Amino acid sequence: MNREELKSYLESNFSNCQVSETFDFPLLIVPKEELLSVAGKLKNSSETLFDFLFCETAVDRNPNLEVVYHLTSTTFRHDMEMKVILEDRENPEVESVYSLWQAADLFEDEIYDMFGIRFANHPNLRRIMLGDEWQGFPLRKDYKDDVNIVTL
Amino acid sequence: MNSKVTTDSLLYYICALNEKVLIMGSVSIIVLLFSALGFAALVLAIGKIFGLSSTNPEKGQPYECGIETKGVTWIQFNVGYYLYSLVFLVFDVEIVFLYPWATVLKEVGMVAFVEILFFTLFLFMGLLYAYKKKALTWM
Amino acid sequence: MSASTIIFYILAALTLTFGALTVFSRKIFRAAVFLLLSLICIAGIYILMEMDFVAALQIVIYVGGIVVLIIFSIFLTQKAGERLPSRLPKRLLWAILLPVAGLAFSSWVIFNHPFAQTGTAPIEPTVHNIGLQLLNYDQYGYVLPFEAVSILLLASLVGSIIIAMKKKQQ
Amino acid sequence: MIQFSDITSWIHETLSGLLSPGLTFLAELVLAGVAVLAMVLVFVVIFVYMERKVAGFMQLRYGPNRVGIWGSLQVIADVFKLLLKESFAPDSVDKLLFNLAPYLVLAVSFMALAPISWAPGLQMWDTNIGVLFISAVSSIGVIGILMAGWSSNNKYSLIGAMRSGAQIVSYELSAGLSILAVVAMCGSLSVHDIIQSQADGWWIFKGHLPIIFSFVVYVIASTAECNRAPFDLAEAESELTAGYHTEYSGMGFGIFYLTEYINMLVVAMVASTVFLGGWLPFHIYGFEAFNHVMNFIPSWIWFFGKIFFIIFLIMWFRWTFPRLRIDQLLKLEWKYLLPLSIVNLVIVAFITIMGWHF
Amino acid sequence: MEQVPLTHVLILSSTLFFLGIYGFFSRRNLITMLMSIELILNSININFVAFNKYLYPHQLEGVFFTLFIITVAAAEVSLSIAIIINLFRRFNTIDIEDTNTLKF
Amino acid sequence: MDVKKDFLPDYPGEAYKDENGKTSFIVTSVDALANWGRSNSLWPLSFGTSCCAIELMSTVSAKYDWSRFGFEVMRASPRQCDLIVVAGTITYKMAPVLKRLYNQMPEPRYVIAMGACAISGGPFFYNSYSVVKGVDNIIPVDVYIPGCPPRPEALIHGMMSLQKKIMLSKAYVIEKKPKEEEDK
Amino acid sequence: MENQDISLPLEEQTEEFVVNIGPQHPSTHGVLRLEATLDGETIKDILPHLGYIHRGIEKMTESLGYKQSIYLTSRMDYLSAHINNQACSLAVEKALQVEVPERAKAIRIIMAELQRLTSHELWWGSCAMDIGAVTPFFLGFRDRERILEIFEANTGNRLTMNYITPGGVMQDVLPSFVSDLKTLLVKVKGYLAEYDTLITGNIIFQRRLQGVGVLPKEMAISLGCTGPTARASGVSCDVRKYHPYDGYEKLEFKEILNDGCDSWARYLVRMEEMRESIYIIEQLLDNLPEGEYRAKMKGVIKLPAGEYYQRVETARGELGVYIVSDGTNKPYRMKFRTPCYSNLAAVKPINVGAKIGDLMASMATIDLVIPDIDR
Amino acid sequence: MKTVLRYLQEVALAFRSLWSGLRLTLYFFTHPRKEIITEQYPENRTTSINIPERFAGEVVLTHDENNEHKCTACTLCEMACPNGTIKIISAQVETEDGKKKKVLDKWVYNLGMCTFCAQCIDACPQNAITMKNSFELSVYNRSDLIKTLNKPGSKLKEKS
Ligand code: SF4
Ligand code: SF4
Ligand code: SF4
Repeated sequence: MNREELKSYLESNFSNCQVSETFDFPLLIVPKEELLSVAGKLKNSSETLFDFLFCETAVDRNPNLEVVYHLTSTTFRHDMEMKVILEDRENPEVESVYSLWQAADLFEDEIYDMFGIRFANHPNLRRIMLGDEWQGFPLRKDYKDDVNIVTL
Repeated sequence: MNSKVTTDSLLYYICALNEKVLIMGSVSIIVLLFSALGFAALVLAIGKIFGLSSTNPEKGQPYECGIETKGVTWIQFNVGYYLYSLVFLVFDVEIVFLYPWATVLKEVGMVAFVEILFFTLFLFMGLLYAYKKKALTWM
Repeated sequence: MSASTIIFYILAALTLTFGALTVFSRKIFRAAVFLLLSLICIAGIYILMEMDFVAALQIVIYVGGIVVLIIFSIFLTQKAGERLPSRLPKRLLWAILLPVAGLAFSSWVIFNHPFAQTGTAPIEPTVHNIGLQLLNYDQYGYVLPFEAVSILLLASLVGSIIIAMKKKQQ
Repeated sequence: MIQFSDITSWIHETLSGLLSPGLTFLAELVLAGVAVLAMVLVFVVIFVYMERKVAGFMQLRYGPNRVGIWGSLQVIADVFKLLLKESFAPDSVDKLLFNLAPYLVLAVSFMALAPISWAPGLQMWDTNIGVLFISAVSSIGVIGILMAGWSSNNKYSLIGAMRSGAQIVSYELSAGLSILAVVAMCGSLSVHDIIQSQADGWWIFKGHLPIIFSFVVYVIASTAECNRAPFDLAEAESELTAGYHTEYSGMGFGIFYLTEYINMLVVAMVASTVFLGGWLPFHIYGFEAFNHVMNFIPSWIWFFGKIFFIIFLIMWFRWTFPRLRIDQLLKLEWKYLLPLSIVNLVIVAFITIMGWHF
Repeated sequence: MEQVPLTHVLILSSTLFFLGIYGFFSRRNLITMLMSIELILNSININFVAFNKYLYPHQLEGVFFTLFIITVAAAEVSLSIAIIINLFRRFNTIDIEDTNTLKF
Repeated sequence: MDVKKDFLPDYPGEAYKDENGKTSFIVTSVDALANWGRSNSLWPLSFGTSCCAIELMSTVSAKYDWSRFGFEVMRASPRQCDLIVVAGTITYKMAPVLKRLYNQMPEPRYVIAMGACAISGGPFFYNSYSVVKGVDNIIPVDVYIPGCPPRPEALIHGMMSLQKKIMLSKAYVIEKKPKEEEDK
Repeated sequence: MENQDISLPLEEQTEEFVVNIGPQHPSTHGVLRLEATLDGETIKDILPHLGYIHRGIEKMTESLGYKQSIYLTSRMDYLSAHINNQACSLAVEKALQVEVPERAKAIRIIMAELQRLTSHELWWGSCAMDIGAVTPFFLGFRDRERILEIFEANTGNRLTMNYITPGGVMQDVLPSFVSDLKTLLVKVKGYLAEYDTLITGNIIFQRRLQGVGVLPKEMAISLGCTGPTARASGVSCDVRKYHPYDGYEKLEFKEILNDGCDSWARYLVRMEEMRESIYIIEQLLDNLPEGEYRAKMKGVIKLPAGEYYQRVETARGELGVYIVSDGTNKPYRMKFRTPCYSNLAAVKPINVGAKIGDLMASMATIDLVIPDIDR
Repeated sequence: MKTVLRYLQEVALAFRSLWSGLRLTLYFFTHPRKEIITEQYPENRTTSINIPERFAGEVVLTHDENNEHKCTACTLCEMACPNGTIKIISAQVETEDGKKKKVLDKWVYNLGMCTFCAQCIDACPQNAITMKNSFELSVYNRSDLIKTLNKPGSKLKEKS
């Protein structure tokens, strides 16, 4: 499917999600609760077959946190972007997609480390980069560290 | 004293002088042993006496890529090698028996050959058996 | 006293010391190492007695084979750094009594028995002579034991492989 | 040429002029020990230098060339450095065994030198079990390595020691069998006799294919016994950092390093004695003029030349091949070398009895 | 060597023998017991060699006995180690007391 | 080694002096011998964290070949080496490791800070929350080699500077090097 | 598949113990720490610990401008510095819709492919070194050094180049560039033949790699592996083919695939890729377009608000640059999806059950660059 | 028989592959003149060393023969530098016609932090600074790396 087709496909199939597009990809904004079912459909439906999670990251849109999934299909070679918006800044939590794409293991570890977003049912969620002693989540916009950060 | 000794050797000479007192084998071994031990002691002592030294708590800990070790090292350890040394022991004994055999092979002739044929046959059977049982497959 | 006697007594003392350390040491790996040193000293005594071949045998088989095997099995079955548990008092009593009595008795025997040298023409115990006797069918020949050894070893190899590789039972 | 006897008698006379007979004897023993020590150390220094140069040239670079002429003092500088380097036993080790291990390995590799014949008449101990003694003594070394590895209380050391234990004992078998092939042909274990039996041609030339095969097996097996690449699993740097001597520092490590090279020396000496005719010159049967020229080259040059040839072979392997995995290494021994050398020995026995060798 | 009296050699061997006996009885660990047995066997070997050397120098009987004893010792060790390993695998201990109490 | 090579930096510390207060290169021959041995046989720890480590490897490699100076014996265990070349960024997570490695080295030991990261945090000096701003905050440094990464010749130059420093310092004193602040 | 069919003669489990491999370890190529749980020499579990070289690049970009951020990317995967720079520049150009001059594009591709060559050569040397052969390491560096000479002469840096900038390249290549390259490529081909004699054909080396570290295709996809690591498992994932950039669409080249799935396949894929890179460069050399080397850009770059994702194929796999811009001169969020981070995930599944020696072999063929993982 | 043959064949093949590797290293060993590529660095530093013109080793403020530089102290380079290597310290001086004017006092450059990215050179409108291909810069003290680039007494070059 090319980009337009994919977009219309998404619009027709995922009515409770919001569909838009970014510069590069069609974008599907998924409600937090339905993440796993939507992602499972995207991965397994024979029309899309998004079997390759090539990037998963988060963006801190103060005050919301967004988790961004970039998907591609090794069969059809189409890509899309999927987003989950988390409003709870203090205790953000979202379902892990590890059961669908094993690649999520490390990606989600990193997101947890950098943004403090917890992933439910993640096999081994840990502060992979900074270590357990580290205070705060550095990639959040409100991260302050007067000791280490020398600002320009 | 061995009659094959020729005189122009430093060590032979020393031994020959004291023929009555010592057997040569032990002398040479002892000389070598002591020179080795003495050398080792000497060089280690030089390091201790003249070398610099410093202490800090981390210096005494085992090195493991710069991370503290987890758990003890002296644990019960799964050695895949144990069966090898088992088989080795048996073969070692067999080979030791081959040494006297080899020295007289020429004199004894065909009999020795026949005997060794049997001997190695058993050796081979042992090896084959070890194979069959996968004792020599490293785990 | 000549040098060789001095060496003998030194070696004997070392043998006994290491032997004692072997049985007294509470760290099993150290015990194995002391056993090794004791065996080496015994090999030294053999060399002193001009039994070079036996000495070599001692080193090759005992040191190179048996001790290595023992060390490997220590790794496999033991927390080698641990101290061994202390002895049981009941057995300890026997363990001390029996050797002391035995030693007393045997030294009495040794000192009172006249050891008479027989024979006149000594054979040099060289490898060559050993080999000749080994492959000899005469009265003093050892060809049968020689072949028997190979069978014995085969049997022990097969046996130990069977035993060692027996699967764990539930 | 200077005769050794001249020197020795001169030494003896001067000494007995100065000292009482007993002291003379002791002094001479010390002298002898120092002489052997010096000889071995010089060899080792040359080997280390050679290793670095060979490595350099094979790797398209020069190797050491700043310290001394062509870097010849490089190894000496290393020795000075190591001598003055702090050598300590970490608190976590088993101190007794940790400190004992270097002594053991060094003593063992020294003792293996006893039956070696360096030149005509220059031999310490002409025993009737010569080569057997060497292989027997060098098999003690493995215990030293196991001791070092275990007592270090370090996981890398332990794994390295075990590996090298299994490896050394395994390869001892085929090393022994390949020496046996020559022993069977010449009928003696004595180093002196083995050399003399090659007066009309080295065994590697007159022993047909089986002896050449034995030679190859011996070189492979002894490389493995010395823990040299491609069989250097005990200290496989990319896996176990520094293997069984990870925790040794300063001269403690230096002794292990030294021992590695002494072992190589012993191995090379045995190989050149048994297969390449020791200090005997190269002769071609029935080519008198040539033989005559060869006789002019002093025997020690022949012997050292052969030693360096073997050492070069071992180094050449090291700088060419990748390392084997431990199971491949053991498979190589138990599946290929051992059966083949047993068969080889039977063939050799047959040849010997039939008198087919030259 | 001749100057060392035979009795001294025998004393050495018997002391070693009884050291081994002591170890054998006082130890609970199978491997240490095995090591004690090795000591015993070695003391016997010393005896054989010494007798051969001092009393029967025209024969090689003692040497051969030593040879075969060493051989048998090797066979014995390999078997007993195999048994020890097997025991260990079954009971997870090689303490003689513990293995006694567990019924075979 | 000729210590008077003009392209090496001036040695700032106290070169040792004889009774007349004159600077002399050789006070005692033992000192000189020890220093000669040490300076010509610097075995580095095979330690590198990032980009600069590649240049370190280039220096090992055939074109630049620091084995000419006898430095090629890279030991993987700190017990056997004399020198750490800190090649690359040191983060706060790595700092204890580096410190531990340094502590586990036997005396005498030397440190070279290679590259901007090791000297000051380099490109990651500002705005980075996890980079140590210079390894001299953790361990004392003997020679600094600027560059990002320094080219292999620069590393050899740094090594020669270290040789010069060793040659000019006392052999039997562990120099107390300034340590600016404790690491985190 | 030697590992698989070994039946274990001794079934007992002895105590497991934990060995740290890294952070200072000669064969993790940096400061990766693998916490391996071993039973004897068998690996029971591997837990990678990262962050020993985590430098906070993503945070830093948020306070630097776009231009200044680009130079940070060459410190990530420093063996593919050009390609990293290229990725960032492409993302910026895409957002600003700047047309890059043809000459600049060609130079970029040449540089990128040369970079791939150097990276693979270095990998080849260090891979062989991990297996235990030292000489190849020197050969690999010798050849790499030749290419570096060209880099150095043209870009002014050997390793962490900052040559490719938004709009083109920093400065024009030297006049002798083409002729230098032509002589170089002939040499490099000869070097590749040497590699084959020394290592590829070597039986020990083959046996060390064959059947070791098997990464099945499904697992490679699921783990998100890219680059040669994935292609050796038969996953077709070459960004240069599927999302061509900078004119790769006009060039003729194959995507190297191999179905072996093991370390040996990965080795072969990389060796083939070197030849393919040479082929690509040769196509461009003969008709290097003339003209500008850099489009005119403003001094301060401001991207229009929005999200941009640009991917390129580095020597290790797919590098994605994800930029979220809020319209100011600094990126709001910049995420680098680095190939090594995903490939690292493969380390655990392919090594559990293997031996320590195999771990090194499979690590060597996955070819991780640790700062690329940690950023 | 077949298995034996295959076994031997395996052995022969293995030896062949090993020998080809050995031959290559032997070739390297025996042809040092042709193959060795080592540069003898400290000796060749005045002769054959190859440091390309463009090599970025150090930022320098170019001075001409009258000890004049072109820097107007506009601090554009300071702003362009990603990691604050440059500090431009300017001074106010009064020109003859009484106007206050900013001139360069100190061009402070921290070599220990510079990453040689050439952003400053790109940014400088006056082309006052360039990269020098020097590389022998190691020092014993970190403070030695902080340099003042304008030479003492140097002046701004007058526009001609
Ligand atoms: S100084 Fe530069 S090249 Fe060196 S580690 Fe730091 S960023 Fe990398
Ligand atoms: S160097 Fe150039 S950019 Fe920097 S202050 Fe001077 S004139 Fe301005
Ligand atoms: S080269 Fe880069 S880091 Fe150095 S001063 Fe210029 S802008 Fe700053």
